[in-house]
Amino acid sequence: LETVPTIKKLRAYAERIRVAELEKCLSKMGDDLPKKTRRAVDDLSRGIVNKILHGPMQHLRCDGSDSRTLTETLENMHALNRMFSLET
Amino acid sequence: LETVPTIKKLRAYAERIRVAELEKCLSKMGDDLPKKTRRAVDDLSRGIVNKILHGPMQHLRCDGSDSRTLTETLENMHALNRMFSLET
Amino acid sequence: PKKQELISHLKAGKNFLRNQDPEKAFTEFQIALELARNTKDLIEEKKAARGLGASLQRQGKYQEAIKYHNMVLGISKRAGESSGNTEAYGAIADCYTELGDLEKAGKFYDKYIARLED
Amino acid sequence: PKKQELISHLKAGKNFLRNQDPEKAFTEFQIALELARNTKDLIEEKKAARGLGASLQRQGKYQEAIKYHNMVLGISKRAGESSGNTEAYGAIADCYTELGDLEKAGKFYDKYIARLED
Repeated sequence: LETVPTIKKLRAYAERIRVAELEKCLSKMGDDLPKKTRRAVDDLSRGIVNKILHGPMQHLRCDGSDSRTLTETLENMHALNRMFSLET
Repeated sequence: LETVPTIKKLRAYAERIRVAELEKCLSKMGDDLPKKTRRAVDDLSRGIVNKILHGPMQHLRCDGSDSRTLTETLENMHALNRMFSLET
Repeated sequence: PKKQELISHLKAGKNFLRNQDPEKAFTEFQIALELARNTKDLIEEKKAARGLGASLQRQGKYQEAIKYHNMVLGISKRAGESSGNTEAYGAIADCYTELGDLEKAGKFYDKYIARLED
Repeated sequence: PKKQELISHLKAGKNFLRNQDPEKAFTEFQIALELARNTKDLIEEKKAARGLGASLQRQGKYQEAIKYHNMVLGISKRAGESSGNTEAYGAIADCYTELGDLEKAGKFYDKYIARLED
């Protein structure tokens, strides 16, 4: 459960990147985009973020039933906090 | 230096995701895409991946001049190996 | 014409959200929700519900935000298509985290994580 | 017409790469490189060089691959625009990693990492 706030922060971190890059992309593509294109680009941005986050997110939610898993999960959390500066 | 192969594997991991999602996106967008659009979408996919990877990559390359940094860098490496299944 | 009005309110709501004005965004999404319901447009109804949830979340009204994110899940069920569900599960979990209910947050993050690979 | 021929060879090269046929890809990119040089088209020349590097890398010819990835960096300098450089630095580092020269690989990864935020 201690890892839950990290999940929230990591999600927010990635979402900021996704939105910023998506807006950059849309501004390059001009205004009258077909809806299909707009949708495909949005799906692309979500697909990449979600698939990259899947592993780390999963490893923040090991159920902690044995101690090794719990220790590892906390180590994963600390590493993610460091690598994405999630505590500042 | 022990972390160098992890950088390579993490890059390859993210690149596989990027290419797969990009191809999905392009196939949805149809054939006669304007070059500008094609380029914007490619940049989007690279932008998201690069910006997400920046933190972890940096934390695999701390120069290890003091022992705390080296220990942490190795912990980051182990966590990344676990979270992205990079050793299999 | 109805549809165009609906879409322009959704767009206005999104712009207010982007410009850090969640109160005004909420009003726009409320009008959009009403219009979408009148025209039985499930896809736009879902977008309005998501917008309402996001607007409340930005105002720190987490309990109410959860209601609207749950509405997204309900609309998906009725529409038989699950777009936006991953995000809704994540948002509900974020709200529970803010409310300090980490147990519930964890349960919703699990649903969220299970959908990340789709 | 020249330009179209050039582009079709680049496309063919990419397709061979995608279909795990790096030898055939190499040939296509070679022709493309030649055509790009004749027409002094730096942008397409860069794409051809990158393709050649990737083709050799897939064949395990890392030393030669580095040559072409370096060519990408050289073309960027001549053209005064750095698109593709991040990727080239990363690819060169990957090659050195494969060759067991972790010291050099680290140096190129540092250049790669420094550009990830641009």
